[in-house]
Amino acid sequence: MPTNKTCHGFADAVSDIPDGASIMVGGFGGAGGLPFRLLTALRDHGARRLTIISNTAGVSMVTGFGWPKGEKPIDHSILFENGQVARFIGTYPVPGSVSLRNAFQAAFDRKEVALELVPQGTFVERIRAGGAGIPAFFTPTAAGTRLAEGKEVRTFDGRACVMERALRADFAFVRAAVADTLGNLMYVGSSRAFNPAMATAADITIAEVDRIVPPGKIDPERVGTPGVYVDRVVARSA
Amino acid sequence: MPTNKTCHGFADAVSDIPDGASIMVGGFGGAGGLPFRLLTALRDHGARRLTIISNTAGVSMVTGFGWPKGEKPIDHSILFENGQVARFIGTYPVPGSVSLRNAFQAAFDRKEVALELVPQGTFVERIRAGGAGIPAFFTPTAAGTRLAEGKEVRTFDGRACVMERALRADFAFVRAAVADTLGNLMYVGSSRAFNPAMATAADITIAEVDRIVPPGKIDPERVGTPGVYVDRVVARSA
Amino acid sequence: MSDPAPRLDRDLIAMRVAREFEDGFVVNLGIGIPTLCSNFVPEGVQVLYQSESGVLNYGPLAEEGRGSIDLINAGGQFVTPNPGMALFDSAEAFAMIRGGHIDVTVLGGLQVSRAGDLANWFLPSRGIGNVGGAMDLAAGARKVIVAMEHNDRTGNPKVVDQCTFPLTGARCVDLIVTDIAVIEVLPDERGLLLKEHAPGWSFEAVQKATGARLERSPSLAEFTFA
Amino acid sequence: MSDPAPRLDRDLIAMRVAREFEDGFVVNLGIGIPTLCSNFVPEGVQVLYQSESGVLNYGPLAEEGRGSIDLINAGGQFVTPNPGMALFDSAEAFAMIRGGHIDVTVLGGLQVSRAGDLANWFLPSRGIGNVGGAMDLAAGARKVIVAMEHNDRTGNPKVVDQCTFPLTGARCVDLIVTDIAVIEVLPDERGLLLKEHAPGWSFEAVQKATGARLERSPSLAEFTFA
Repeated sequence: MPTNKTCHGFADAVSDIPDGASIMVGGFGGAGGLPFRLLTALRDHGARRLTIISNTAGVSMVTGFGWPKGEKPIDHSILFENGQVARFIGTYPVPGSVSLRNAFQAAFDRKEVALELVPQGTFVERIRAGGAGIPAFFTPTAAGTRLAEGKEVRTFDGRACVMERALRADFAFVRAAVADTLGNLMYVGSSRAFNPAMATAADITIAEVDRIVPPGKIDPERVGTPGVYVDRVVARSA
Repeated sequence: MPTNKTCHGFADAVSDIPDGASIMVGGFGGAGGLPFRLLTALRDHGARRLTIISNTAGVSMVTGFGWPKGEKPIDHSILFENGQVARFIGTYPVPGSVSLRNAFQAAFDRKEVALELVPQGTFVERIRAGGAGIPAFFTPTAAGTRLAEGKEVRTFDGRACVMERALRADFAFVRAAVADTLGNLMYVGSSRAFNPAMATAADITIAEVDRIVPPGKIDPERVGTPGVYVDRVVARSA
Repeated sequence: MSDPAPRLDRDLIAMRVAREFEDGFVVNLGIGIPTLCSNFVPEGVQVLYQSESGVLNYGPLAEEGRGSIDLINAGGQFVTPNPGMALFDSAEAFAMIRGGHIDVTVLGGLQVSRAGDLANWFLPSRGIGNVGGAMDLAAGARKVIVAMEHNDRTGNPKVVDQCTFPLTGARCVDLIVTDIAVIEVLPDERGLLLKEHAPGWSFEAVQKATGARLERSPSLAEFTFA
Repeated sequence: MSDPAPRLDRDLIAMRVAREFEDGFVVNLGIGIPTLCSNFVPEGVQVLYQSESGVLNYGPLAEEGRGSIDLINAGGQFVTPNPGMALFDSAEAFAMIRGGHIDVTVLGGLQVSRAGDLANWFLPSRGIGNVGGAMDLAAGARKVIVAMEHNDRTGNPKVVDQCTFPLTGARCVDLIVTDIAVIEVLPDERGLLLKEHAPGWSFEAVQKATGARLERSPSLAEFTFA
């Protein structure tokens, strides 16, 4: 792995993503922690039949979730609108309000996209496991529900638990405040969310940051994702 | 749980530990991250037939591991010397050099103490699982070795993996640099080690810190163990 | 079937729920009525709010236009820091939830069964559901309180013998607070205990509005809020 | 059996191992000969050292009396920070190791078998072993190099047909570097390939000192250090 991971421009950062790739997208769902410049570059790049793995399938463009009033949200919806997604794995695909429809819902209704719904804690634990060399684990979450159907269930200490498998992707898009050229990432506030776990669980991890600094400029105590997990860093300010 | 978790004095902090208790002890093995004032208080308290869960069984008193030259190391050995331990679960029970004997080895040779040896990564993952509501997981580590004997083995993606169970304790002794009165802990450097995982996996977690500050004095970005996991904090400076 | 007296509004449901909070409790509030609970925490009780978004001990909502995109709750609202706040990632947020470190979660409900099964994530008429953190909270929180209307818009009971909607969790609910009743779910499927009813209501009136058999608490009383 | 020429010392073993490091590699060094490798990293190659103690990209050992108890490697030695260092807890340290994020680990060995099994944690004569992170490194690192003497103190071969000591990992070793040989463990139990021998040694002399059948590399040569 090169010791300078800086990538010049978002188009470059995503240029080798092939049709059929699986891509994790970080963030909780709002503006904070969402690598939307990478999403935009991927839309422009045009790769198709993608599997998108993310908490939401893009609800903020119709709800404003986690975006400041007055700003125009951008989210995963741009990929669904553009017909690039074949499969979505996540926890919160549609807006909370039944009266609002997002681009995922429209694509789903047209049967363009398959959905794998996962409880949020199981979702992030599967991703962490994917990065941590744990092929499978048991969790009490979802036992006795339809999200456990077809899965092995075993009782531990009197409690039914579901066996869940690790989740990995070809690419991860993560968002942090600052990167150094070695790929160390510093996060701010609740914008950590799924980013640190996803950074560990992809073959190629690409980080969208506000700025890139030389090694030594991020306090070692504040590194949220050690550089070993990160392949490319690209700055919004570049 | 009270909102002020300050405990006045180390003797107080350990006074309710009964005979037969299981106790996790944080740190990697050296002076950094080791709650040796709590160990000393436990020695003075005198509870017996303890299960000690820790990376080492106390090697620094005979090797100087992780202690500055000129300082006199204190470690788990004081409990083994005092005949308080019936069982040890850990990864590195004895000094690396065959020619050195620690108190654990002496107690083991006298058949006073049983040993459960666990690979270090499996050890911390079992503890994390114990705090995270994961009853069991699979790991490739130790497959095909004697440390996997008697354990379920299953193949995932062509690789033999061992099923490991979560590990919890009645008490955890952890060491951090600073605590606030809500129990938030801030760590420094490699003194994190096993402390953050252990803090999550005990019924009662007791943190030994340099100083206790009011809420708001620790940068929220620097909280290594959120206060929800911590029951008591006790300061060396008190 | 006509009601013997008015039903409580959402604020009063939230107010009654908040009486269950004890000093130092770590609380996770779902979206909807549960969110309102934070407005009614009793005097002298300090509650630490936890959110799936990776925050422990956040404060009130930020004033309009003053929030930060980097500090949201699980509903996507901008919140403010409390002194002693802690930030962490989603893996840690759910380790906390699933690991039993949350004292109370308050969730909305579509149905709760006699055994304490909860259905709250999937409305069959929509065809797609959001599960979010609900299943983890239902499985992991020490105490699960469901705050909801007692009946749906067409009058059907939401406290039922068996849930007909897909479950969020089996045997997970401890307490149900509705606009007419406070019902304890007795452990080991020993049934539902009516503990409080709204002013002007009676055991019989609440039973009539309910889809499962209720036991009468020996200390059955009107809702208390303080 | 007498040696045809001197054996290499520990520094030279470490120097040969360090030639396997490529620019940007993340490397975890075990205790003993492996630790010495950091002294011999080739010019122009930047290696990032990872330690089970929760550090990535630490620098040289601290000068006597100037170390901090809060910055140690897995051997308990005080190290110094490099620019771009990262700190984390043990759960993360081993997620990194087990998850395949370490390019190379260099471990000591008691025995390595023809199939690449490694035994290095348990000396039966002692009765107690330290396992530490060895099993996780053996299972998780992308490339496992064993650096050891070719024969034990009584002359018994340490490269053997089958390990008689308890295993650290099965089929995990990629490369063996000893004081007389560099041996590649071919995948899928296709045997051991002698690639280099110490100056003055021959294929036959190394084979004689070895407890398993060796294949001769077509490009068999003397040790190269630069």
